[in-house]
Order: sequence, then C-alpha cells, then structure tokens
Amino acid sequence: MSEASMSDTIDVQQSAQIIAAMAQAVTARQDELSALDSTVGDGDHGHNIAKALRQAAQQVAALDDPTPEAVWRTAGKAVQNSVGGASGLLFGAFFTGAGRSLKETDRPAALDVAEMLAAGLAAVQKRGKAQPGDKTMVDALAPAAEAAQAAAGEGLSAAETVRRAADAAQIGAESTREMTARHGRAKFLGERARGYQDAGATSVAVMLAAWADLAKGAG
Amino acid sequence: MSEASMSDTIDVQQSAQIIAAMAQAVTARQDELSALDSTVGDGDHGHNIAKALRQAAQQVAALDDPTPEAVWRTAGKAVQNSVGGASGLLFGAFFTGAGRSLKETDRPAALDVAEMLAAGLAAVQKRGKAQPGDKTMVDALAPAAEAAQAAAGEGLSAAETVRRAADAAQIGAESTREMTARHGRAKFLGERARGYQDAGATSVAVMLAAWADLAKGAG
Amino acid sequence: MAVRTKKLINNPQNIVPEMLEGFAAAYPNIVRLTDDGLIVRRTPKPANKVALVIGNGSGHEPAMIGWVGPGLFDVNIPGDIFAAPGPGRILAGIKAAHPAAGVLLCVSHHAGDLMNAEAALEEAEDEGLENVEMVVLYDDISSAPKGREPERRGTAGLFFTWKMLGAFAETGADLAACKALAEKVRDNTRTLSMALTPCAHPITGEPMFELGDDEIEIGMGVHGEAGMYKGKMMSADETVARMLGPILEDLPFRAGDEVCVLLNNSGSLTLMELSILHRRVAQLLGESGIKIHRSWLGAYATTQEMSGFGLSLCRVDAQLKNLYDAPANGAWFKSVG
Amino acid sequence: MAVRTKKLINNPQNIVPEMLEGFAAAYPNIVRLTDDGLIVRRTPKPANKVALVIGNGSGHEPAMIGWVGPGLFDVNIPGDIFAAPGPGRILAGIKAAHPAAGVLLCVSHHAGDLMNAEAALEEAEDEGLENVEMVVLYDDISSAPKGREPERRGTAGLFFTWKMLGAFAETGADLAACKALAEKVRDNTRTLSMALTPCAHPITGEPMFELGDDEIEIGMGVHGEAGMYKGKMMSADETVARMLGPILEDLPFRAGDEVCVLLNNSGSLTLMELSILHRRVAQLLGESGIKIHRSWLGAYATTQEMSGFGLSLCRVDAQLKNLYDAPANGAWFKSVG
Ligand SMILES: Nc1ncnc2c1ncn2[C@@H]1O[C@H](COP(=O)(O)OP(=O)(O)O)[C@@H](O)[C@H]1O
Ligand SMILES: Nc1ncnc2c1ncn2[C@@H]1O[C@H](COP(=O)(O)OP(=O)(O)O)[C@@H](O)[C@H]1O
Ligand SMILES: [Mg+2]
Ligand SMILES: [Mg+2]
Ligand SMILES: [Mg+2]
Ligand SMILES: [Mg+2]
Repeated sequence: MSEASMSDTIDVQQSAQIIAAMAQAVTARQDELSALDSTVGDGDHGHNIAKALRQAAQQVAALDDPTPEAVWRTAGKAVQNSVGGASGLLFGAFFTGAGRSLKETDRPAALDVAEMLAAGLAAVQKRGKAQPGDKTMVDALAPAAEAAQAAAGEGLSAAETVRRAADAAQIGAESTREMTARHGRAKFLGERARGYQDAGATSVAVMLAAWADLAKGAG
Repeated sequence: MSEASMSDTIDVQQSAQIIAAMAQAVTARQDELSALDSTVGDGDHGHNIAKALRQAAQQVAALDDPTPEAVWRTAGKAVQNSVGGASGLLFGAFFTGAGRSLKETDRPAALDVAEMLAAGLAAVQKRGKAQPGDKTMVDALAPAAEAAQAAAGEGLSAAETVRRAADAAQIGAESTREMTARHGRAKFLGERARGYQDAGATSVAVMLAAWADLAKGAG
Repeated sequence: MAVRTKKLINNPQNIVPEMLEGFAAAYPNIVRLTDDGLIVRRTPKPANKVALVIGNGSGHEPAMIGWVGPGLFDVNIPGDIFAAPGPGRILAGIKAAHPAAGVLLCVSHHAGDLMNAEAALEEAEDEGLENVEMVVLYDDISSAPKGREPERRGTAGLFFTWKMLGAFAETGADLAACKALAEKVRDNTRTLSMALTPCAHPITGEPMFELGDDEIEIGMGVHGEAGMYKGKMMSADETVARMLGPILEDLPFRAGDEVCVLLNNSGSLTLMELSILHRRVAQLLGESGIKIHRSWLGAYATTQEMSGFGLSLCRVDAQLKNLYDAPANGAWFKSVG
Repeated sequence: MAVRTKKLINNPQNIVPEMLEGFAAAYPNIVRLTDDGLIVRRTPKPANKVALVIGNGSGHEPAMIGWVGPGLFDVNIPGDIFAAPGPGRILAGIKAAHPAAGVLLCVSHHAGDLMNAEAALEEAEDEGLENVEMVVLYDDISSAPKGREPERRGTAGLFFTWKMLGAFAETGADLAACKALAEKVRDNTRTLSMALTPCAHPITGEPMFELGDDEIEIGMGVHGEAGMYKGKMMSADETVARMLGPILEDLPFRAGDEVCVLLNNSGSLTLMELSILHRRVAQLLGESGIKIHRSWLGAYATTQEMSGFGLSLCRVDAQLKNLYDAPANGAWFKSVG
C-alpha cells in the first residue's frame, strides 16, 4: 500500500483498494448480514451486498486510465446494476454520490472523506427518502458523516477521520435495534420489527470499518 | 333381530342388516385400514370402503319392496359408483356377484352363504384378474369361500358357516404380509411391499367378521 | 419433510362437489356442471364429430376438468379424490356426449380406471349404445420394461394425446381414425417422472409417501406409486441427464427426429426450476441431433402439491405438429395458434 | 413447517441466467432473450403502437417473463431473485422497446422497483429519449389504509392491468391514453392475500418467514412481507369471508357493480383449493348483488412455492370487459377470445 496516498488525497489506487477491502469484508460476513435481513426482510441482504461489491471491485479493477471520481462512480453503477433492488440502488447512489464529491481534488484527504460521506448520504436520502430514525442504512451513514465532518474540522488525519466515521456507523447500526421501520420491506412489520438490527445499516458499518482498517495500515 | 331368518334363508331384512353391520365395522376401523394402505398404496382405503358401505347401507334401506337379490345388487351398484377406483369396482363386483347367486332361493342358508362367497369371488377375479398370492382382497376372499363351502358341506348352520369363512379370511388377510404385490398400486413397490398386510384383504376380513357376529347374535 | 398438512378446504367429504361447483362458477363461458356431476362443454360439439370423454380420479387439477372445451375434451367424469369414477358415472358421461359421431372413451392406464371403463362399456353394450370405443393410454417407462408397453401406467405425457386428439376430433375425423390417432400419439410418447417431496392426501391429511430430506425418487407414479430409483438429491443438470437417457433409449428417439417436449410440474415445483431443467434438456437434445418442435413448461396434471416433475417427449411428424399447434380453449389449458 | 429446502437448480448464483436461457429455448416462437438478458417479443409490435415495458425481481414466475407476447408486454427486464433490476438495465429495456409510439414503463409499487425506475427515467431524460412515461401500480389493501392508496404495494391484482393494458396498447391507443387506462384499471382493483406456509429463498435456501403449523397470515406481500392478521387456520369458507369483506368495503364495490375475479395461487396451493375458495366468493358476491364478468383461477404471479392465494376484484365497465376478453399469447398467459 502506498504510504503517501492516504496522507494527502484519495487517489485512484487507494480508492480501488478501499472498494476491494469493503467487498472482502461484506463477503466474509455475508451470512450474518442475510440472517439480519431474514426476520424483518427477505433474508438476502448479505448475498446482495456481497455480490454487488465484488462486482464493483471487479469493474473498478478493469478501468483503464481512471480518476478517483471515475473509480467511485464506476463502483456505484456496478452496485446498482449487478443486484438491483432497493439496496443496490441506494448503495450504488452512495458510491456515485461519494465519487461526485471527488471532482474537487485539492483538499486534504480528511476533508475528502468527510465530503464523500456527506455527498453519499445526500444521494441515499434523495432516492430513499429515509430520515434518521427510520431503521435504515441512513442510521449508520448519517452519524458517520457527522463524525467525519467533526474529525476533519479538528484537523485529524484521514485515517483517524475514517476510524471515527466507522465507529459512529457501528453505534448507529446498533441503535436501529430499538427502532420501528418506515422504509423497505420491514415497514409492514410495524412494532414487530423492534429488537432486530437493520441489515443495511450493519453493512455500512462493516464497509466503513474495512476502510478504516485499510487506512490505518496505510497511514 | 329375527331369529328365524338366519336359520333358513338369507332374507331381505337380514341382508340389509348384514350390509349395515359391515358398514359399521369398517367405519369403526377406517383409520387403521387407511394406514395399512398408506405404505404400499395411497392411504385412502379405509375412507373409500367406509364411504362405499355407508352409501350401500343407505341405498338398501331406501329400497321399497326388495328381494334379497335386489338388496345385494343394489349394494354392489352403490359401492361401485359412490367411491369408484379399483376397490369400489371390485368390492362392488363382490356384492353384485353375491346378489346374483341369490336368484335360487330354496337352499338352506348355509349353502346360500357358500354360494354368495363363491360368486362374489368369481366376480372379483373376473374384473381384477388377481390370483391367490397376489396380495389383494382375493387372498382373504378365496379361503373364506373355500371354508364356507366346506362348512356348508358338513351341514353346519349358516351362522357357523359365516364364522368359518370369517376366520379363514382373517388368516388369509394376515398371510398377505409375506407377499409381494402383482396388482393395484402396490405392484410398483416390488419387494418393498413385503411386510405390510394388504388393506383390501383386511377389509374383507372385517366385513365377514361383522357378518359372523351378527349371525351369531341372530342364530 | 415438507408436507403441507394445511389445506384450504371445508368438510373433507365435500371436496369434489365443492370444487366442481366453484370451478363451473368460474368458467361458465367454457363449461357446464350437470346435475350428475359431469363437466361438459358449454357449447356442445356438432353431432357429426366424434366426442371425446375421459374419467379420472380428482386431485390432479388442472386435469381433467380444465381440459374440457373447444379443441379438447367434450365430457369429463370426475371421480372421488384419486379414485376413478364407477361404471354408472362413466356410462352417464358417455350418454352426455351422445349423440355425436360416436364416443371415444380415453382411459389413463391405472387398474381402477381400466376396470371401471370396461364395466361401463359392458353396460353401454347391454343398453344397446352404439359407436362407443375405448382407447387405453400409457407413457411411463418406469412402470414396465420395454416390450411390455401396454402394462405401463398413464402419467403426464398423456398431455400430448389430449392435445392432438382434441384437435383431430375437431376436424371431423371418424371414430376409427380418432382411435388410431390416439394410439399413434401414445406410441410415440415416453415419460419419466421424479419427486422431491410428497404431498398430503387431501382427505386423510397424511403424506402419500415418504422421502428423506436429501432424497429424491425417480419413476414415481401420479399418486406417489413407487419408482425405480430412490437416491440422493442431485443438481438440476444431473437430474435431467439421469432421466433423459432412459427416455431416449426406450422409444428410441434418434438423431434427425423431431419432438415435442413437456416438463410437467407435479404441484409445487416452480417455473423457475422447470426453466432451468429445460435448459439442460434442450442442450442434450441438441447434442443428440434431435430437434425440438415445441416445449411446454407448466402444471398440466398434478398430484396435489407434490413437488417434482415429469419429463415427456413425443416424436412428431407433420400431422402431429399441425394438431399440436391448433388452438384449444379449456378453462385451464389454452393454446393460441 | 412445510418449507421445501430442496430446489432443482445448479449453482445458486446462476439461477436467473439459466432460467432465462431455458425459458427462451422453450418458447422461441413467442420470445427472444437478448444478449443483455432482456425478454422481448419474437415479433416486435409495429412502431405506431405504444410499447409496454416492465421490470421486476425474478422468482415470481410466470410473472413477468411469461407475460411477454401479443396482447401483453413488449419487453420484460428480469432482475435478480426478488430484486428489481437496476437503472442501467431498465434503460436498456426501454431502448429495446423503442422506437414505438412511446414506451410506458409499468412499475409494481415496491421501494426497489420504484427507486430504480425513477433513476432509469432520469437517465433516459439525460440521454434525450422522448415519449417515455411511467405508471406506478398497486392494489394490496393491507399495506396502507384507504385514502393513502398510492402507498400500497403491488401484488397479484396487477394481473388486471397487465391484461387490459396489453390489449389496449394493441388497439393503437396513444401514450397518454395508455397511461390513463392503466390508472383506471389500477384504481378499480383491490387485492388481499394470505399464506399457509412460507417458501424458501432460492439462493439462501432459508424460509422467507415463519408460520406455525396451525397458523395463517392474511395481508402478506409477495416476498413474505408481513400482513395485517396472523391467526389460526380456518376453513376455506371462513377464509374467503374474512378476506372478501375488507376488499368490498375498500373500493367500495356495491350492488349492481360488475367485476372480474382473480384467485391467484402464490405457489403450491392447488387448483382444487382455489376452486373451493371460488365457490364461496361467487356465493358471497351473488348475495351482495355484485355480478361476476369473468373469474380466473391459477398461478399468475408466484412467490416461489409459498402456499397461499391472493383474492383480487376489479370493477369493470364495457371498455374493460372488452379488453379483458381480448386474445393474448404470452408463453405462460394465454387468452382465447
Ligand atoms: N428507503 C430506504 N432508504 C434507505 N435505506 C433503505 C431504504 N429501503 C431499504 N433500505 C435499506 O436496504 C436494506 C435491505 O437491503 P436488501 O435486503 O439488500 O434489499 P431488499 O429489501 O430489496 O431485499 C435495509 O436493511 C435498509 O437498510
Ligand atoms: N386387481 C385387483 N384384484 C383384486 N384386488 C385388488 C386389485 N387391485 C387392487 N385391489 C385391492 O384394492 C385395495 C386398495 O383399495 P383402495 O385403496 O380403496 O383403492 P385405490 O388403490 O384405488 O386407492 C388393495 O389393498 C387390494 O386388496
Ligand atoms: Mg432483503
Ligand atoms: Mg388406496
Ligand atoms: Mg385411492
Ligand atoms: Mg430482496
């Protein structure tokens, strides 16, 4: 891993590595993620997200002459079209949104991280209309974006910023256990969904943790 | 029950009573008969035969101005058309055949019994082509007819003749356990049918036992 | 073991009459339920054409109540669950079809169906009914060896005779020709079936046979009658390979032949699975140089909710292809040109 | 609990492509499978008629691959199992239908289907594609209360829109008229569904939801989404009464109305049970003074081998009756005049 990369900007090589690491992490926890989805949803989330991210990692690896923006946007398209469904569209929107924010490349990497999460979150909410508290991936993404913003503002490194975001996502994902759902298949369960952690939010936490582990190793 | 009837001839009232008693007996053992049919057949024999005989008893009861022959033939038609299937046709043929043998009415009742069983058996074999040893109702009916012939020949009473026939049928039914099937659904099982007692043969034994019990009470 | 013991019925004793009533109420433009429980065409066939009649145990729907209509059968005589109708009812069915240019009684070869049909024909003769013929249909290669075809039982492959004979009778062919056509289709048809899970008998609620969680059975009859092979679950492709080989050998089907293919869902198999199976069938037939004229995938004759399928092939010539493609309009079997 | 964990597949990852290949090989006279995995009509509709396009998660066969053909859809975009196709694939489907007199994209209302369709339409606009409209379809009264109909999800009752809109587009009606017709059918349709047993997800092999041995659930979605009532098993007649009441109240359907009835088998229910259920539906509608134009009983949109059914009513006028009775020739949905 290039040491330089993580310290200044989100570059091409690093972007591809992040996506590959995310793919590996969700694949390793695929069955657990599906199991989370099985009580309140249709039990396929782990399968969906693992397949989508593997597809994304592949297509990213196949790009020739890419920019960081192109890497993340390619991942977004791959996720959207490989599995489809609500989660394919929304996780795809997250990557695409995050990629768009990389147009401006003269920022320190920590600010890039914060911007990527904010833009990704905005894209997810634009499509999915979910608010924090609705028991969706937004409950992991929104606190992650907020934590990243704060960390970058405090002048922390990119690696530290991602770590803070990942930790916030983990707490956010766990908080969904106490919520009832207002989106996705779980919404029809009403109160019966309480007690189960949201699968999509958990995936977000797994993905950001993989990024943080990678950044730590690199930074 | 009329005491006179059993001692001389198979009359109308008694014929109807025999059929009603048979219906009651198979209905009481319906589930057991279905269970016998379930390993080697489709598990419905108890239901079939109980429904058929109840139908027969009803239609016989509704006859006005019947002869003994008409009673048994009516029962045969009822059995054939109420449940159908292989067993409906064959048990129906038995009753119809038995009824036909009652055309000649100047015999002692014991001879009537022997003739009825012989004629019923012949009708079953004409339609079903089964031989003794083929693991069917014939394995109860054939020894029953033989025993009745012998008993009547020895000059035993009608009641004793039916009892001998019933006992032979019971032994015959049990002997099917060691056979492989050459007819009905069980034939496709080959050797796998061994160890299970044939449902139709068991019904024959149950029906003749009911007749014997009735005859004993009356005679 | 996955047996569905729950059934959406009322009194188990009333299954058949209630089913017939509900069915006839759904398709009054196609069928009529007579007072004696027969399903007949709403618009009878003209009297100069041969009428097709069939009786069968119920519980195999869409067969045969759903196969009455233009291009198909004229009269169906539904029996009790899995029990052929008795001779009196068959005779009533034959009479309901009369007067047409004769009646062809189709019999799916099972002991009960055949014995009751024979008894009915004797009664018809006693009553002086003329122009009534019977044809016995069979297709299941697992139920008797090659050379003893007439001992075989009738299973899903009768589909081809139903369809082609139905179209042929509409052309005005006479009784002898109709019977010959039915035999021609039968003699060119071969079927092998398999099951993954049993079904429950709708009256007793008990499973009709037993299969382990990782077991399948090949060569099943349509009432769970035992087959020729009980073994471990295989992939779709392996299952097809295992079943197609014996079918091809039996007729035999040869390179250059043209066939119609049927993959019949015996109850709760999915069209997804049938399609995946058909993929392999088409590949293997292609490799054998056998051309597919048409394939149909669906539930045409079921054994309640048993999961499994029958694979049937029918060798066709120009005549049979034409008849196969002709329109049909039963409540549950429709063909559009 | 009766979940069939055995499925006749090969590699679970290849279910959809293998299914499409096997399906297309079975019905080459009706459909064609494109290189990018779309099911399109073998003979395209003339360019002066509106093309109908629909995407959906797979696993619901015969929907929607079996609904492509004359009188029905022009293009189906099959997604992964239970997952709507992504925007890129939907856009490809829209383009495959072009150029016709416009494209109407039908969306069964589920979060995934709607979000992906919206994204696809934005991409279509970005690319300057013209004459592309979308109509969102829903029918399930259990998923949102009266007054909030647009929040309801799409279930088996979409059958009516598929059939009638398909016939309408063949008449040469323009895009706006087609969209209005789809909305008219939708706004006159109401559905309630129930399940007896779950199904297994074909990829994970796990049951999609849980139900006790003596339990049923009313108001299920088409992927096992929770319903409004979970309770003890009831007789067929009681089940119908419990479901029909809320449906009639919702529209409301009134004495003097004429309706089409659909009893959709969600997988492994039998036609025997559907017929018994229909008997009671017909009785109760008769008592309410509501006339049945036509009833269809069958598996038109499934959730794998889930056992249960959907009861759908569509209020019809002369126009809708005509469209309903028009011929159609999809691989798995055929209507003969
Ligand atoms: N409208 C929405 N906004 C945000 N996230 C959503 C929304 N709908 C669903 N999700 C997320 O998607 C996850 C389910 O994903 P998955 O199981 O892969 O898709 P599907 O529901 O199509 O089977 C949920 O756990 C939730 O986090
Ligand atoms: N050809 C035959 N000859 C004599 N008895 C037969 C024949 N075929 C079947 N049976 C009898 O019928 C019985 C099965 O009856 P049942 O279960 O009521 O009919 P089905 O086999 O139609 O379900 C068998 O146990 C056997 O005794
Ligand atoms: Mg899911
Ligand atoms: Mg039986
Ligand atoms: Mg039976
Ligand atoms: Mg899903």
